[in-house]
Amino acid sequence: MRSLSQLALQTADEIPGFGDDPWWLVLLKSVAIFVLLLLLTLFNIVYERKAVARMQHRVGPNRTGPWGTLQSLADGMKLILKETITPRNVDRVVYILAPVIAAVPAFMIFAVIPLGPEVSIFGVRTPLQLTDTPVAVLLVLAIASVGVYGIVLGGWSSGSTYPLLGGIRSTAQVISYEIAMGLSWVAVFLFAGSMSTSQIVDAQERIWYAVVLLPSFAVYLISMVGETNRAPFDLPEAEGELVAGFMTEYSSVKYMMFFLAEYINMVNVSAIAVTLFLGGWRAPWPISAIGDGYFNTGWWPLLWFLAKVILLVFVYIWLRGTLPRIRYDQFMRFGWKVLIPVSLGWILVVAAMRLAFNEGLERRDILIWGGAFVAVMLLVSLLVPERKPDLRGAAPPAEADLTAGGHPVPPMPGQESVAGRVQAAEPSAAGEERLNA
Amino acid sequence: MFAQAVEAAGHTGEAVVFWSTAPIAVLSALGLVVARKAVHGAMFVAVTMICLAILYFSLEAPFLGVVQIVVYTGAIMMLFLFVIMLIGVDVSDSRVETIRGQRVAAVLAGIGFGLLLVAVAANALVSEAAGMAAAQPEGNVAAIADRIFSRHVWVFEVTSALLITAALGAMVLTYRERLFRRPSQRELAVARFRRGGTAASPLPSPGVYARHNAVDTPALLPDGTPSELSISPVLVARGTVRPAEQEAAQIEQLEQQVVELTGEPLDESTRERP
Amino acid sequence: MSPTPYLVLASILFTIGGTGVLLRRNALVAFMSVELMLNACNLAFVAFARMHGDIDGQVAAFFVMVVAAAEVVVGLAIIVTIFRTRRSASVDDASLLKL
Amino acid sequence: MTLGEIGEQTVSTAGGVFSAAWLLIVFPLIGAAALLLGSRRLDRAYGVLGCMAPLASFVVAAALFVAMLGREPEQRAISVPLYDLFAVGDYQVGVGLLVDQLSIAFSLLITGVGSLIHVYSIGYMAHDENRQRFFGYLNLFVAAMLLLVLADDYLVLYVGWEGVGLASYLLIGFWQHKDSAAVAAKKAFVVNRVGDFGMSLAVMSMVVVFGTTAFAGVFPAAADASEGWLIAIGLLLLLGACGKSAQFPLQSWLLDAMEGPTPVSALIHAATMVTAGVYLVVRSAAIYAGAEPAQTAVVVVGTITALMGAIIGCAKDDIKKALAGSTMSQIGYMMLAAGLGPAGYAFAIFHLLTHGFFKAELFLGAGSVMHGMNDEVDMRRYGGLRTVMRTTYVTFAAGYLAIIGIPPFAGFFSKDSIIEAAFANNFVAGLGALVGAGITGFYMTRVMLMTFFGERRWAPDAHPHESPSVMTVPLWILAGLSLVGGAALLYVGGGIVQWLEPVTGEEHVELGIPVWAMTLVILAVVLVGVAVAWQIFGRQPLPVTAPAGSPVTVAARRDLYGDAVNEAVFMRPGQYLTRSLVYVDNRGVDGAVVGTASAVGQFSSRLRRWQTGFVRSYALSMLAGAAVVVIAMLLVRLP
Repeated sequence: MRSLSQLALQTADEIPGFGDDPWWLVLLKSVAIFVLLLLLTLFNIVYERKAVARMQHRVGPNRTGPWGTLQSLADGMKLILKETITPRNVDRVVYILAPVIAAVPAFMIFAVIPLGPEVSIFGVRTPLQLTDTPVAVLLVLAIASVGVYGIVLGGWSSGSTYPLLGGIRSTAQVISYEIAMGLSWVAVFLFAGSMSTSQIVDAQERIWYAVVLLPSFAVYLISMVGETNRAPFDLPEAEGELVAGFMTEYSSVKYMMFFLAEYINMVNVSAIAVTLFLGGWRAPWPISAIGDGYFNTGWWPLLWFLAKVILLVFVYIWLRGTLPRIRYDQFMRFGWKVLIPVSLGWILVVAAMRLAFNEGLERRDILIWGGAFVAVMLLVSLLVPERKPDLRGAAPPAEADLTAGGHPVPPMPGQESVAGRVQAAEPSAAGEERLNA
Repeated sequence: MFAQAVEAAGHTGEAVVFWSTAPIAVLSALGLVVARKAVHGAMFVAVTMICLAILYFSLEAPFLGVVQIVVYTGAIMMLFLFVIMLIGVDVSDSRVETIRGQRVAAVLAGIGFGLLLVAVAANALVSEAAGMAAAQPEGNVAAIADRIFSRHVWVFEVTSALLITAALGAMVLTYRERLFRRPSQRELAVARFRRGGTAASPLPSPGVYARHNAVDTPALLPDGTPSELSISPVLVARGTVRPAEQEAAQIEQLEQQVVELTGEPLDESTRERP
Repeated sequence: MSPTPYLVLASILFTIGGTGVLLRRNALVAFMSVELMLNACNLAFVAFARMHGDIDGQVAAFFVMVVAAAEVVVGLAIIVTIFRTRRSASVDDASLLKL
Repeated sequence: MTLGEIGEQTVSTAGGVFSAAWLLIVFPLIGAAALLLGSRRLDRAYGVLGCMAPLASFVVAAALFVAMLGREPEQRAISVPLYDLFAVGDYQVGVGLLVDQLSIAFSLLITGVGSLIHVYSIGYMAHDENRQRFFGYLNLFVAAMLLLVLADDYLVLYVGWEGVGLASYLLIGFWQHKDSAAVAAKKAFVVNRVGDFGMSLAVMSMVVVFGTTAFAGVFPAAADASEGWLIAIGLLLLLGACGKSAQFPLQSWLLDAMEGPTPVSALIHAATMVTAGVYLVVRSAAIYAGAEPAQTAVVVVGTITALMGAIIGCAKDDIKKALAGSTMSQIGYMMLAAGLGPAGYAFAIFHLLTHGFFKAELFLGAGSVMHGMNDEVDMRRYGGLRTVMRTTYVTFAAGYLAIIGIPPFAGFFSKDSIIEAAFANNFVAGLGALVGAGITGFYMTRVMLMTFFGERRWAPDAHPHESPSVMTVPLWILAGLSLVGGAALLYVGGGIVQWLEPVTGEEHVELGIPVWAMTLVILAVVLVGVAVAWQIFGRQPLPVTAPAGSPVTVAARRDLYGDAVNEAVFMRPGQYLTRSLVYVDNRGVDGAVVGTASAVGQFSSRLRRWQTGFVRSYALSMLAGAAVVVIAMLLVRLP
């Protein structure tokens, strides 16, 4: 007897070692992942509050449980028990569906994350991973893109201005940063020669991709923060501008599910970062050398994996405690005009390197030729004369009244708009009138 | 024996998947046609597409299945939602048909055409599926990549050119020329402080009376007059501002009700007189 | 499993999409119906691919997706532009080109 | 290798320096391209750039001439094939050059005199802001003219023929801001079209009759062709020649063409282009040999024009128009001579060359006078200039003596020869030529006296002065040529008659009286003309405004009613014709067309109802169409 999802996949080509689990093991793994994620969420909330408090020279929660560790549990209980408020002009079905859509995919992503190598569970040898496919990483992308629907629909169905704005922002944000994210993965695919998570982890046995593909890793780190709507990119729920963004009209359990989704997504993208760039469940270097890789076998890797994930979560907290929120247009500009072009250029370089390796070029030769190319480009750039605008004798641009007698027309070349200059000096004439009124 | 069992299991599995997803796909497709709101329609389409993705998996095309979700559900439908939200959330279609006879003709033509197609598809002499095993010995992804980058590489390049052209076209279409230079944040800040007065601080928030979310109600100043500054000028222009006096009157009414019910006069110190 | 059910499903979806185009005045909904039709075609492609044991069907579906993406980008831009100038997203309102 | 025969000699292929003959045309072409297409910055070097091309061509022509001298007289015709233009069936056109005695003489004249005029123009056009364009046009003209005379095929010749027409048009209208110049250019263009029409018909006829337009093919075949065709072709060629050379009845444009800058008048409308007609007739000697009536027509046209031009020249107060009349007259002489057949061809060319010298000299002198007199052209405003413009006076006088035919100046030899040949051939023609010579003496003396002698009738703001040396040096050279050119051409190395003999053939006709007696008669007639002029214009002061004059004078002032005749004979009937055609077009043709169109329109406005403008209706029809396709496919598949 096989589970339904595996039935769907069974005719497709498979990753060796997967798809042979007995049904009870699949069930066991699923439940374990679910519990793990819930626990991680509880932990992360306290972790974040404590860490941010330390950064701000406070103590943080310290009443509930030993050192306040049960604070998040108490908060969760409180949220569940709170009154459910449903505003009058919401789109009821979508309003209720949205948090579910947000939360469910968040749990699904962990299905393809390898938590460890093969272990023995009740006498059955099985990898510490629910399932894997040749397109596992793309599957992650697919599931994540479904999760966004929760945010967008939640924003729309609330029937209110701020949530809608939050929803729109989130749409644009996710679409934009998904591109950079996907591009940062391409380099990994090129090196690993696979899109299966377990095989990518295997391919990092010698060296982590975070080292080899540092630019990709950097792009991924940035875009993963954008993907999860976390500070400094938490624009869909920017408190200062949109109250609470798409969550403004939500309360009680539904609010909690959004909250849950956000924290699980944080863990998800961190886990992906660990899998794709930080060697997955492999022990970091000095430890991995001990005992001929003893710490890379058995249940040990689970420890390394969780440690790495929690480290990345700390990066999230750190960013939140350090950086102010970025302005929306700056955020979009950064994504489209910096991250994506950089990723594209870097993929070109990676592809060229891969090709060179495949063609059998020596690493030394590549370095020499690459260095020579860069040096030549630098020298050539010295030859190009620096162009300085010659301002001497240049007539000041003629001023033109753009709105004279009706429709505004754009200034001709060489003209400068009077209104534009006034605008620059007095940015908001209308606002001022409003103030004087 | 074992192979046959696997085969049979595969078939039943596929049939289960098909017969559980296909009705959902059809129903949500119908949902698109009948949905009143465009957002609902978009959601229905997204469901259909996810169903199709699952069917692709069972048709031994996992790459296409994932791409279906990423591209259609994740990008294209998201773009649709984005545009729907941009150009009017409340736009729900009126159901009155304006073209005479269009609805009847369309339904008739649709049913007729559909029956025809189904008849063709059902009666076509279709052989048993050959399966993809022979076509993708090194896996689905490798097979597709091999085909795209060898036999169809020209098509691939052309479609990439098409994509770039489309992106440029969309930018050109939606581009709005800026008549004036946009004031920078710094200039705005400088101008605000130079103007002096209360402008340096943020504008006051709208009035909140714990009765509704009330961006449309002006805040009351200590002397009881409503503050125009607390209301977005957009709302003023639309004429959807709730007058402050009315609020104040209602509050007084409430107070009186409270006094009548409880029989105790309100504590003067807690009262905010308008 | 025989490809016939898939083909029938594709036919039904295609027809529903076509009817949607005919019935709905909202340009966006009509557009989504077109996407539905494209998807139905893709399903047929993939089903045929497995029927013949040839990957070309999947490649064709892949290209259809790419072209659909390009089409959506331009189409939505046009809808947005029309909406900006005419405050309407109804396809019936764009009937001024006739004499 | 022989390529056929032209005239009485065989043609050999190019070799040595001759294979570079195409450089002759290419140099001015490059110059024109550089000046016309190049940037305005070239304007600084306009003189050098403009003069380099014709000078280079002159060097090439001189080299070719020297090389030709080194060959046997029967071996001097050299064909320089360049490339095959096109081939349609049996009809082939190759672009090639024919370098023989005739074309080399022309080339030397064009490039030599052309160079001098280019140099002169440096000074004359120094203050014109469009001088770069001017020199570009001049170079273009030189290139086209050289192509005309060097072509070895009537079709290629026609290209040059149209090219010089274009250059002439552009240069006449060079000062297009002046209405008169624009109109004159247009007139020259239109009148030339009439001539060109004849020319093109002639070329087409050749294709029909001979199957080729190459000289090497046409000339040998002409001997065997039917006389009717030859007469037709000869007359058509004559029509072309009349247009280009301003011969009766297509003479009217030349007088107006004086609106162009004076160097243009000197180069194009005196020395070179207007003689193209003469060249054409001489070159087509083989055709005229078999077409007696056509030859007679040439003589008639030449005689009439010689007299008409002379009479018109007598009445004009505009110095350039007087000289233009003279040009008409002198070209009439050439045509007359060319019409005499082999007996006159060499003399026609001889006179053409000497005329090129002294008429260029006269025009340039006139230009020099105008240059000193604020562009005043009215001779009644001149007078007494011989003291202030000595160089111009002396050189002009040389040209004057040459044109009226005083020995030993150039015109004496050439004109004498023509008149003698004319008398020997036909008494009437001879008499006309003789009378013409007398009138020439009259009007040239008039020009001379009115300009350089008598009291000063200058305009108040006129300050005549001598021109700069860049203008006077060409004047001196041309004056020298006017002095010695005739004798040199006639006697040095056997003379031009012998030189041209292989091309034109030779025929000696005996005059009834001794040659010296004829010469004396001619001289006497000329001197009578001079004396009459002296009597009228030298003895008494001239009124500044022209007197009314006799009917003959009035007629002459009006170009002998050439324009009126043109209008009555050609323009009015033409107008009636076009009007009736317009009527037919409007009512008949358009009626049918419009009727059809409106029928279609009505039909389509019915069809238009299908066009609702609703996308969804269209989509519905598309779905219906798709259904039809499915049904059709089902039906086809059914057994």
